[in-house]
Amino acid sequence: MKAFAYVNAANEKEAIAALGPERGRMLPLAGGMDLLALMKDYVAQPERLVNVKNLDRTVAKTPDGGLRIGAAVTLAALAQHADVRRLYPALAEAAAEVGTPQIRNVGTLGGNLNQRPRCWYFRNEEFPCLKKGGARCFAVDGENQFHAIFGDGPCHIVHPSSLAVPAIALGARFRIVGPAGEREVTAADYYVMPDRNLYGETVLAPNELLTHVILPAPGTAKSATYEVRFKQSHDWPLAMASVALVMNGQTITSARVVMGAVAPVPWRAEGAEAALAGKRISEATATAAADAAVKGAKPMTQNGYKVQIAHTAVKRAILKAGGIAVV
Amino acid sequence: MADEQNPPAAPPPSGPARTWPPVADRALLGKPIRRIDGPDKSQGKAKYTYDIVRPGMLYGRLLSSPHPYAVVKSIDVTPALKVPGVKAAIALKDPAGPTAKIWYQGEEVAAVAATTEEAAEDAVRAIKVEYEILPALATVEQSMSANAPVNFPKGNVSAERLTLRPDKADVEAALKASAHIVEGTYSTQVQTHTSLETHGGICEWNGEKLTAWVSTQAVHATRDGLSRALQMQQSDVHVITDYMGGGFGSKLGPDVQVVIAAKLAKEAGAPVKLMLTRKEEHLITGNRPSAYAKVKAGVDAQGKLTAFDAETWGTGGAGQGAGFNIPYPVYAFGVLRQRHKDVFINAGPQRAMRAPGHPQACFITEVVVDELADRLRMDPLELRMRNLPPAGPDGQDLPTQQWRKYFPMAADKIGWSRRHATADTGSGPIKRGMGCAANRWAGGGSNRTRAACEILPDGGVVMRIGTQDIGTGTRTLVAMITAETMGLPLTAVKAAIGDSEYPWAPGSGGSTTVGSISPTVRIAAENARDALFAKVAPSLRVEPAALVAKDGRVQVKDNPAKGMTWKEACRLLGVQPISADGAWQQGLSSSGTSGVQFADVEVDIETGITRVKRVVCVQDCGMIVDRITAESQVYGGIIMGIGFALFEHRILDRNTAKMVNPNMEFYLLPGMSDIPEIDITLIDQPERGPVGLGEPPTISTAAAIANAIANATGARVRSLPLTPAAVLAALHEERSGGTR
Amino acid sequence: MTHPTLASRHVTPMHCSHLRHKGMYVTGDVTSEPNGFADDIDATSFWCVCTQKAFGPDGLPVTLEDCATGRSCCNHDAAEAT
Amino acid sequence: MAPRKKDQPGFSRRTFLKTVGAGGVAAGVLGPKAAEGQAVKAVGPGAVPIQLNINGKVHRLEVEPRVTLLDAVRNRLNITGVKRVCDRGACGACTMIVDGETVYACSTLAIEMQGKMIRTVEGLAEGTVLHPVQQAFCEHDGLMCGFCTPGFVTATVALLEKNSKPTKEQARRALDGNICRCGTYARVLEAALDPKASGVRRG
Repeated sequence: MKAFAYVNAANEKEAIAALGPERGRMLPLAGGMDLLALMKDYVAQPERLVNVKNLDRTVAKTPDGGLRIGAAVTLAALAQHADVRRLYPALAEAAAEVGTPQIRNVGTLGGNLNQRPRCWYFRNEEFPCLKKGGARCFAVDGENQFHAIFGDGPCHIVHPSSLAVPAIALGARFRIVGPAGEREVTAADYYVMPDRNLYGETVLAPNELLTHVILPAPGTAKSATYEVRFKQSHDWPLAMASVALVMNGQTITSARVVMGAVAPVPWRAEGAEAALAGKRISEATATAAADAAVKGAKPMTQNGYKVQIAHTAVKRAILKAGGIAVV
Repeated sequence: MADEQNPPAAPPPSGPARTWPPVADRALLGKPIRRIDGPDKSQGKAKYTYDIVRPGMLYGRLLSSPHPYAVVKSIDVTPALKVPGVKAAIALKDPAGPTAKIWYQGEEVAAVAATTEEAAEDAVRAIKVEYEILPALATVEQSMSANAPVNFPKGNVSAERLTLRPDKADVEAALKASAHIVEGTYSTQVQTHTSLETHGGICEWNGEKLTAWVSTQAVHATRDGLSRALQMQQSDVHVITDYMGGGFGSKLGPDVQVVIAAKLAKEAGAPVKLMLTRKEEHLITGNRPSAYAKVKAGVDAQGKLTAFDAETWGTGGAGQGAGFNIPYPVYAFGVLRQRHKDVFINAGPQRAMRAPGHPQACFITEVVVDELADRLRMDPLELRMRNLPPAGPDGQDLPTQQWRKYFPMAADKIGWSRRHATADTGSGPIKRGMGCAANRWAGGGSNRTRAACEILPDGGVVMRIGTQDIGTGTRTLVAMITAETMGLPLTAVKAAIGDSEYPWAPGSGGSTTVGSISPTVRIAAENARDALFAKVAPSLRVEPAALVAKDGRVQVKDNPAKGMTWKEACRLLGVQPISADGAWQQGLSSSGTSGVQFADVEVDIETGITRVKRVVCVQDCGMIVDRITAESQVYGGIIMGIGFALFEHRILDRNTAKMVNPNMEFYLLPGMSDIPEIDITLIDQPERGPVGLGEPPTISTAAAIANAIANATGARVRSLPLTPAAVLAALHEERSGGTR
Repeated sequence: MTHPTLASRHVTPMHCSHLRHKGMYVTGDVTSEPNGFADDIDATSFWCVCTQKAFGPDGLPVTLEDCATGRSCCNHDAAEAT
Repeated sequence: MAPRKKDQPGFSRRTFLKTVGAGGVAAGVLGPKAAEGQAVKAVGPGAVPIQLNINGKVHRLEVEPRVTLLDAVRNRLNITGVKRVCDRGACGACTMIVDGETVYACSTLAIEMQGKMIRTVEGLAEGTVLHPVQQAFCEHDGLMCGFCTPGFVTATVALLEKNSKPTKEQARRALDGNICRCGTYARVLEAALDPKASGVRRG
């Protein structure tokens, strides 16, 4: 990797001061699992890294009964945290499935939510793809078996964050700090399609930091995440789904259904949500919702199989949330 | 030991008849003996090539071509020399000469040596290279298409090679006469070796003499290669490979990078370590070629395989050797014909990879056999049993062809009687199924193998042999055989290997190491021991032939009380040790193995994901030397077979021929949670002597898994790897009219 | 069918003395080649001992057919030919 | 996980502290314009003196910020038990234990590891006595070529220090971050599940 200067930020202020407005020149470093690999492959060539691991890594209860989680919390800590597991199983389940034990030990919540795409064209220096300022997306007529089935391009990455999916399903808000102060955006609004930000995947400015994830009280919501992975040991999901089902007794009053690894952003399936409202959780309901979720999928030349897998992920996440045994 | 694969071609050299000790007398051989280098390896003390640091050593780095097909127009290394810490920078392509062309991505263009790896990396990136980029061929389809550019001097496709058995057989007629025909196209992917220790070495000059620490599976081949490539005397080259981190067929010489390290070391006047990056490893150090086959095969109504006709092709990248023979020679088809072509593409050339040609041929053949059984509505195991090669004249199967015995053993272990006749019709998306396949391998050894044994006056024993341990346990085997022969504990013996200054032994390839070194070490040890007996006999007033070495003593065979400890015996040597040589002789090893594997899988038909639950394996390997390391070989072969079956796939971008997954993240390798329960039965054939075992267990795993998937789902996948996409596509096809 | 085939990788004095394949470093001259049909398998990887790759000093592919009399870089060292 | 000290040992402030911008270190709540004028303490990109506590011994070395923990340990300190294989956090051959947790040393910067207790495979045995996990690997043949072994041993030690009686499933999951190409997984799992391996030793 290219040489860089290093800043060990003690707090948010120092971190923000050390970052700059120009994209890619100064980058925050959390667990480093994603960033250092990008740098070794010369896809990222920052002049300065700013360590943000010293920022808040606590999980605190909010007055309304939710949680406020520091972005520097590790994935392992998140997956094991008793409150997270109890209140937000969808998030804990997703965290437990990320990468490997070594990755979860250092990888952070913020790092996972902000990681760059795993698209093999993006991550390979030798392909000057759209996202790197090039003229075309190599996946279109290339090797797109793991690429998006929703979203219509022009860049066909799938968003790599497994935690963004439950974050949106659970109605999380992200606290962002920057030179101008702090702001909050919903998790759903945080991620943007390539037509809005081709060179990044979020609304975060280069000199801003995501510092906290704020989860509302779950109320009567049942949540679950189901991830479909080929290699069981260590692999990226072929598709995944997180659902949060607000219950009134046995009836779903409202639902959030979000799919991962299917589009450049975590993909909200509003059709599925509509299909669930007013229903009881059952195989039939889950299947109908899954049908609605993948309606409108536009697979590329080699990834048609992902439609079926996304369908399965949605169906099983719903059943899992309902406590119904899935395979 | 005269079997069909190892006839007594030459009379044995004169000398005492050589034998292994009777089974009942063996203290070590055939027992489960722990690897002697386990403690060093598990403590991180074992120094691999990658770990070696020499005084003043520099780090070398290649500049590899990013383009799969190009001409180098100019190279300017001077910017590299300006990077602080850089001591040498050399161009490796001559833009004005015949080597200006780049044939595949990753080909070496220039190289540097610097005081740190970081500086070396900065320096290679500072080198300026101008390329004329040419349209690369990325797939066999592209290369074979009529309007493809002709990128290779003799065309993109080799001449057709015809095999017809028996000669002048009428294959069409035999197919026509068959009761059932299976017709389909089958394929396997390109797999890379992915040795954990990348290729490379350290070169250190002392005047005109070169010492090279190389990660190789052939120290003598490496000496040959370095001396020829650098135009030196072989005697001036010293190759050392104390420990090495995997080769699987890809490390049979110094390779370009070690030659480059030697050149850099000369230029810089300091030792240079050049280890390939993981990406380079995937790109340039070889691979298992792909295989494609358009097959038409028949069977008669009684379940006799009648005919097998195949048009085949495959690619070994920019190199030849993508051949494989179908039908895989386990089952006897009446007539057979294969027409094969190698197809060239702009990708790294193939190299021998763990049973070259075999897993491909086995997969295609065993799947076809299963499909023929489906047509017949016959148990596929039954069809296999009916078509095994006929027994010999004595009514017995050859020791190298024991499938008739092994199939039922393995079937019993896996519970074949519980197998669904057709697809799993149970409720729920998880379908269970079983499949099987057979393997064979020759093994053998080199009669040129030599070893040298010393018995030291203090009782120490050193066995020197220029073999190398590539993870198979060779060091342990050398020590075991020596210790067994001397009647000593394993710890009393030093096994000195991995050095080109030791007596010649072959490269570790073709599963021949055990067949080469076991007889040789045994003979060297016996020669040394007998020389000691000759020294000791007078003081015991017996003939040397009356002595045995046992339990740490040298004693009279019929009167064990009469004797002395090993150390006392050695003290009689005075100050001069015994030195004895050993030369390979026939009769202590043989060749030819056979085995079968059964797989029990679960397929999730809603995701297409296959999980292998259990693999049962029955395998022979002649006389088992070390039961633990032998079993480990089988585990390893099966696990690599699981990788081949499900995960591993070198993926080239179809438009540029650049590899999109030259890493260990998207080049998927099985990990702990992907490993099934593995049940191994090793058949000991002590009368045959050792036979190599590295390759056979990896041959049939993918075929067994593919057949199990079809049994579980009723859908047939005819291509590897068996990805969710492939399984779902087959299921879809089955639902809409059938995969058969 | 060990190191795939004698027939397909038989190096003769007509061939370049710099031609290499794995079998040359692995098999001896007494042990026989195995059986029948499998001998024809053409899975042999050849390389040039001078370049240590599958392309010769002339920049062209190393093959059993090409690395023989007639090629510009072909070397016949009587002492080496076997 | 304890919060890290702000001033890590090893930074030679006199030599390497560069102050960018004006003003001192401001305290207090981050306001709209607070970041402006903030002091930024940057080190590098040249070599920086650092200290690493490895297996209980403090090593002083100078490395550029870009040097990973793995490369610092292997290339600067000649501690070579941990291997470089994938160099991208996908194979586990470089696994070390840092403050009790396994990490991929190839994907961790050395400069960030100051003040932490780093354990490598070399720190497990006591003199000539193998760590029980190492002993179990030898007994069960959980090693072949041995290149993945130090990483696997280290990952297994970390597992057993937290959970001395793992189930088969727990052991598998804990070792999913390591790749073995020779295919010793079955034996590694046997070793990890051997009651003797979980012994009594604690780092």
